[in-house]
Amino acid sequence: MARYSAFSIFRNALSGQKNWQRAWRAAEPKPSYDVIVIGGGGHGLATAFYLAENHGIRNVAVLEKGYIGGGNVGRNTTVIRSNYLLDGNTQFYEFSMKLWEGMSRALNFNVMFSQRGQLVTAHSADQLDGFSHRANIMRLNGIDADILDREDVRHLVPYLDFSDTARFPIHGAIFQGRAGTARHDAVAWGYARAADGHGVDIIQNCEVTDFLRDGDRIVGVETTKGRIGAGKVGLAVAGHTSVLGAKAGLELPIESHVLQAFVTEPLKPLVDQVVAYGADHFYVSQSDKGGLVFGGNLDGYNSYAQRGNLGVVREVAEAAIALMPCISRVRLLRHWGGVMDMTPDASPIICPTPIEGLYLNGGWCYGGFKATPASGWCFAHTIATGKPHPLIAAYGLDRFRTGHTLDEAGAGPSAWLQ
Amino acid sequence: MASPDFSLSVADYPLIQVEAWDRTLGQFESSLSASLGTNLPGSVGETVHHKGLLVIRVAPRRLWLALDDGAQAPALAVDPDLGCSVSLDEGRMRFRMIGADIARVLSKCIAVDWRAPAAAPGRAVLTSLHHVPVLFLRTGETACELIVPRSFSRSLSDWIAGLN
Amino acid sequence: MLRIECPCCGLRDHDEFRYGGDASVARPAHDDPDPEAWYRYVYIRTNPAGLHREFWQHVTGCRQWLVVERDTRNHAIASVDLARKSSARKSPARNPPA
Amino acid sequence: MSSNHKRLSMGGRIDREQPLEFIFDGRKLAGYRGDTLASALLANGIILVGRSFKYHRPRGIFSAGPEEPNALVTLGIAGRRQPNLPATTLELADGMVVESQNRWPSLAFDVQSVNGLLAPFLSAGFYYKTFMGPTRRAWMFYEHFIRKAAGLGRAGTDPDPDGYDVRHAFADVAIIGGGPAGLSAARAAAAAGAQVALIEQDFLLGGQLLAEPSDSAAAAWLRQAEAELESFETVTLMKRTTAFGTYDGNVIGLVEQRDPTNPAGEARQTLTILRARSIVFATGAIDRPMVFSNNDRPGVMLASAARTYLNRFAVLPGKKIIVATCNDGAWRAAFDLADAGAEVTVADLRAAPPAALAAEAARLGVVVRAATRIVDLRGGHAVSHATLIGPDGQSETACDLVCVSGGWSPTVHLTSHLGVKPQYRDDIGGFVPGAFPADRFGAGSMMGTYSTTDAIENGHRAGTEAASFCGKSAPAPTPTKLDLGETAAAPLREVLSAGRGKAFVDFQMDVTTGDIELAHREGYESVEHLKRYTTLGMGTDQGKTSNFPALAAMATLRNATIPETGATTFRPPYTPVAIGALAGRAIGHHFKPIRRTPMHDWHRANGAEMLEVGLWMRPYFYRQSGRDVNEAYVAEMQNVRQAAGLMDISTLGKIDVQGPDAAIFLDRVYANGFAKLPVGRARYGVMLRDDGIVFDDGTTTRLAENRFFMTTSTAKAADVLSRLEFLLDTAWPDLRVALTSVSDEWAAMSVAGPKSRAILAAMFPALDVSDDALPHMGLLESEWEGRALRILRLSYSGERAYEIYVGATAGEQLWSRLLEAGRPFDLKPYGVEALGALRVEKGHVAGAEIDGRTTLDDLGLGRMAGKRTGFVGEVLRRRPAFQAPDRQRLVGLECIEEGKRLRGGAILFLPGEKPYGHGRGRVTSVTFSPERGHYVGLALLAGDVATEGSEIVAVYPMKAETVRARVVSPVFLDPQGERLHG
Repeated sequence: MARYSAFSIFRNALSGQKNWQRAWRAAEPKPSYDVIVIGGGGHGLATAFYLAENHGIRNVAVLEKGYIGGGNVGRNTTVIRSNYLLDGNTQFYEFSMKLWEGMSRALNFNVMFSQRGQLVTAHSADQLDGFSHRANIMRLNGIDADILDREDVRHLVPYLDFSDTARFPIHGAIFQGRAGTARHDAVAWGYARAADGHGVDIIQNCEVTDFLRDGDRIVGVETTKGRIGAGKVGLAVAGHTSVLGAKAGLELPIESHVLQAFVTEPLKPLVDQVVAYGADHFYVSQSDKGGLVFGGNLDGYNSYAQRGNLGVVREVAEAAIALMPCISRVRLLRHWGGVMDMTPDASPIICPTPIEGLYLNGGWCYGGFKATPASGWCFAHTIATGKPHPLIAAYGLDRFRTGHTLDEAGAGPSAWLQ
Repeated sequence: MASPDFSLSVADYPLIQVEAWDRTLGQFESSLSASLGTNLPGSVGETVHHKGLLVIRVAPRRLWLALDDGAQAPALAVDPDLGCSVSLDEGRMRFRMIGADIARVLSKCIAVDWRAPAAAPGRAVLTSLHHVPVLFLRTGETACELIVPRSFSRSLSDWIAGLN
Repeated sequence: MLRIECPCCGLRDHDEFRYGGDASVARPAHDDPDPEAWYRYVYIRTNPAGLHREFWQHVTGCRQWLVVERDTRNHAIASVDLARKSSARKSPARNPPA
Repeated sequence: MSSNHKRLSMGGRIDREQPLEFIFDGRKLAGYRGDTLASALLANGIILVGRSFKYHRPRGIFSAGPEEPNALVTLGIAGRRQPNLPATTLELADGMVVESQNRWPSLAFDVQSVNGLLAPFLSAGFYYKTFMGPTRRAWMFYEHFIRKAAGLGRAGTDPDPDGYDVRHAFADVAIIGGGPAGLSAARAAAAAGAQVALIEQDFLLGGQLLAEPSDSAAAAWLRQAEAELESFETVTLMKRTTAFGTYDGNVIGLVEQRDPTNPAGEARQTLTILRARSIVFATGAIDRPMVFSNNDRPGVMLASAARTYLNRFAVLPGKKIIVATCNDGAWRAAFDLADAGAEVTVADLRAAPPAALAAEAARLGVVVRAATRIVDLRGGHAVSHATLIGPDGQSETACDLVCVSGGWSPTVHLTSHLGVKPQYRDDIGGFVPGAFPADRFGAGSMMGTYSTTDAIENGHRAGTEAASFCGKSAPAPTPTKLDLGETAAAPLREVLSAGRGKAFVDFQMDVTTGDIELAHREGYESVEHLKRYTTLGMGTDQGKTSNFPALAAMATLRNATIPETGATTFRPPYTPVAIGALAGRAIGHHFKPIRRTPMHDWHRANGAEMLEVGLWMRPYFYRQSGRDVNEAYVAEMQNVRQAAGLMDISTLGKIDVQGPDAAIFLDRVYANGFAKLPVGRARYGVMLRDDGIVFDDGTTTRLAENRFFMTTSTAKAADVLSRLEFLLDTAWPDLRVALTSVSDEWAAMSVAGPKSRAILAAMFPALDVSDDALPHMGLLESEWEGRALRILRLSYSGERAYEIYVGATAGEQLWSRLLEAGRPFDLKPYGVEALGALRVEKGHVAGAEIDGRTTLDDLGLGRMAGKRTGFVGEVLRRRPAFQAPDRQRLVGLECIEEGKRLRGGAILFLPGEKPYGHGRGRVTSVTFSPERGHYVGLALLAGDVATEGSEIVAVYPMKAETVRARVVSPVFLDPQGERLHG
């Protein structure tokens, strides 16, 4: 795998770009592998990379029913942060943040991780107290966090609504400087290229239609490209976890919901940080190409349709203007949807399943993109060793029976309220 | 379009709500219509106007009784085995809206098709204005009423006034 | 907007309604002591990519809870029924302890 | 350069009596009513109008519609500044101020055009392969410059001075597209008796007919069709309106531009949410560009666009014109241009173009070169020469306008917004809509039939079918014929090899055939990878002219068919939509409606600092109590403890619960029992969720055997009502219970303090408010000024207190009379902050403790449920996690360090423990306690260390503060409740 660098660009420029090689081989399935990872999104590809990189397991295939990066990793609003409150979440997302900070060099692929900071506005003293509690927990776990008062926010983000017609005046904000955004496609392609470099087969247009069993042990999969045997099978299919889980006989506390994302026309630099509105569901950042990328709430009903409805588009637009009135004239260029695998406590499920040979990585709700590296790292460890990685010990499937739920928002067991 | 030909007036709107239990709807309604001296609206959205009293069906087993200004309240005794009643004479206000441009102004408030049979004079539509539940009563060719919760009434009347 | 045909109020945008989630999970009787029955009712979902029986309440209208059958792949609604009518058909007899 | 020198003296659909002045890059120019900015610029001989996104190459006007990739301008100044507008769809208005964009210092001389020289280093995706070092945060350095270079126009940061409206509309049949097919469909549907909405994005109806000469049969047909539609009262013509998206339930999102000829009254833009029972899509087709070296020179234009500028706007864009095509349609542009006096050469790929066309060409002096195509163009700020390859080799021809047409691409975008993928048809070499459901129909060139005769016929049939779907099927007279002699198209299905220079596929995003080859070489072969790797189709035109050629190029590289290569997904909006238009009037104070209590005006007039609490406005504190909230709440608290305070509690959720089974119902929904509550008594109740976690709390009073008055928290009022209705409708339909929200029926105020009873007696001399008649948790019903009056002896503050409920219309009157009656007893109003402090002193839990993660036992309320069964949440509240010894339980904390204070959100550690991780618990609510003289607080602390009397350390890293505190009972005040019972 030729290394990417400024020199490689210079050398290839002189030869008319003729000598660039494929980023990943157009692999066809072998009869069997040590490990099959189902799902060619960020988590599946990262898992394959870390199986090879950390555990030396290279006889691995990633099976993707469409094209890699076509699922949620290619549809999200690219925000990366580690400002989680609960014991179990705080440590996991900070570990992911640390992996983000070294990702471009680890993969030799510029994922453009831009640490411009993320702030969430507070609109009452009580809300600011709640943010202070979160900031205290972050600081006590070695994570950078700041509490800003109204004037600090006005200095940092002057175009927000500080007028007296603001429906929910800004009282302050919580800020994490190391948070930011990354180029989502580059994460999928970067992990794919690096995994391929370790010998992992990345097989596109290969849909898993059933599981092969020996007794009650999973020993491979049936696909649109024929049978493929496997010592272990890892599920990393996000929104379609229930569909594949059912084929394996898994009963899961997951509902698939559509979360919309939006991008505006490309503009000269306007928004520097990731700015989230604490009085309603809205957050925005500006991509390097100049488009304002923003999102809001779930549409609020089960859906696999990867598209949302006009009601939510309007609610997000209303919240956008409530936070930053100057966005009013900026024009929406495109809106689409991802399929969020929502769990009753909005925390993920990564664990060996009760079915021998089958491992589960799902339940990512809103938090999937920022968790990509840590999810891959820990899922690879869990598959390689058969035991959950310490960082994901809290993410077992049995937590709902025992009551050890991790409900960050306290919204309760209705997936659409998370 | 110059400023629209349209007027809005606001007043209190006292109501009485009556509701039947699931299995005693028939009996309840026959005794109610007897004591009111009129038949009752058949389905949700229908209204009956009789001697200063407007009867509106707002749910399969729930009716609202509204008195015209100055009309006499009917003596109303509900048999507790058949259903119940609750006085709602403080919590709502009436926006009376009249004018040639009423349809266009209203189209910026609620999602009701002014031309549809369901919104014809004498009909009631339970819907929402900026996520606030309101009752739309079509009262004439270019006239209607919006019955809104008291705590939201000033905010909604400001919204409508802003449309001028 | 999803357009839901409320049996009482007619065709309405879905943001006049409140979603109530999966209607195919049978709620245990109010005095059912079996933790497994409550665990399955509160947490386990089939979450089909296809026809899904679900609850909606017409909160800004007649306030009735409805049971809607909708295809989660393209949002096409196959049927809408008053919850009272459809639930009356099967009252939640107490499940025998597992 | 005299203005309008390229304007023909006759013809066009412009109003020569209404000249309009506008400014472009500081130059004063003129056009006419009926011009677009693009036609006016062309009329004034302006070819160079923009600079491309990456290489900053000079660009000219390429189309005459929303598919324009090049001519993007910034309109207006200061707050009205609007970047990235296509000049081709901007209706000219008097006094317009327009600037070109993405160039510095000027269009003619743009410093960043140096990027053109760096082009070899700026191939697709170069930024993925570098900028990774030398330090970990290197990207932050490079990104700064990349962001500055990226982006087209600049948005302003001041709020938008213009207003927008959102409107709801309904129709039986919605027809999208006002061309021949759409007009014919509208006529048929209206004649059948349907309510019709005809939507057209242009300010004129006609679609492709507007490219026909303004004195032709087509123009006559158009005039007649429009007049006929205006005669139908049931047809709503919506011009200047773009259907930007179709959504579930045949909901269509429309944006209406304000008519610049009479701007008064209407908002700048109106979002119309149109709910249609059936839709006819007649959105036409877009001319397909041809790909060859330097095909992006200013002066290269789609053939249909050139014909539109000539016949609609009476502008002859060039004198020496080459029309490069592979089908018959473009020949008619050549004939009209020649007719207008230009020297025209037609280069047709086909070896033998139809004889009739060759004959007409000869008649008009048009030079025809068969089996010939353009391979390269020359020219700086405007095209000057074209290199052609034909049977007799390569030759160069001078030209000042090049018209290209590779056949038609149907505009299928709106039909695929609901996920039905377009289908490829090899016979027309293009994508047509996928299968239509029963309530959707299509007609015209969008369906791949490119003749006007077919468009009119199919439109008529589609309109009739759409109307009959809505049950309207009166017979419609057959439409008037119009035959423009169009013949079959032979579309371009692949991208032919071009000359040495850059051959552009996506003009706006500067994507060349070389970039597509690179993407293929590196494995980014799926059409979605191609798009994301090269940024093809990500511009403001969303690839309207580039999608097909790119697909064709990739299919050739993969030697796959076009359908095998796939098609990208079309997403709303069809053309960009201002976010302001989506929000309408829900901005500023109207972002969310405001709820006001009956005493709202009194509070504002009497020094209350108001606070947003959900949608409500509530008094936070009264300014006369102190300079700021911290000073005020202590004063207000002390007045309640020592004399009496009056608090507006009208925001509480209030539910009337009636019915023979009401008591059984309450027994099931509350964790504590209610069936045996005596009539005339109230009880504090807690509701759990099905998972055993606390949902909400409040007091419920038994008014009669089968009637209760339930109050809920302000925040959860709507959720509780819906939840209770859910249980009745879906789980327990046999229970005869009626629930009614009565939140707005009652004004409610709490008078609390030692002197509260005296005040009550002074206020209501006729009522017996003695402790016997009105004991703690007792109810007294009466009347006041002719309205219902209820007095409930309930206390949240821990003092003797009475909640007074009166009909909302009498709320303010009772409130002010009560304050007057209470003046001798020092009765003063108090706000939300003081109430919060009072309840902390009394150990009452509130939102900070009921945070959606705590159980009854966590909050020290386990005894309320005791051994009861059969209530919501009963079973799952016994799950192992909730019984764990280190489960965090409610405790009281007392600050024991002189001069320090406790804070909400502090994390608790045992003395000596290293402050790292999540600690043993946290402080949830605090207050200064005048009673105790120091700060006290409620906290959730791990049960195994929560022994009363022990010491704990509260760590608050955000203020680098560590405070020692003692664990005590959460009830700091009057644990025996003597003040309540008195």
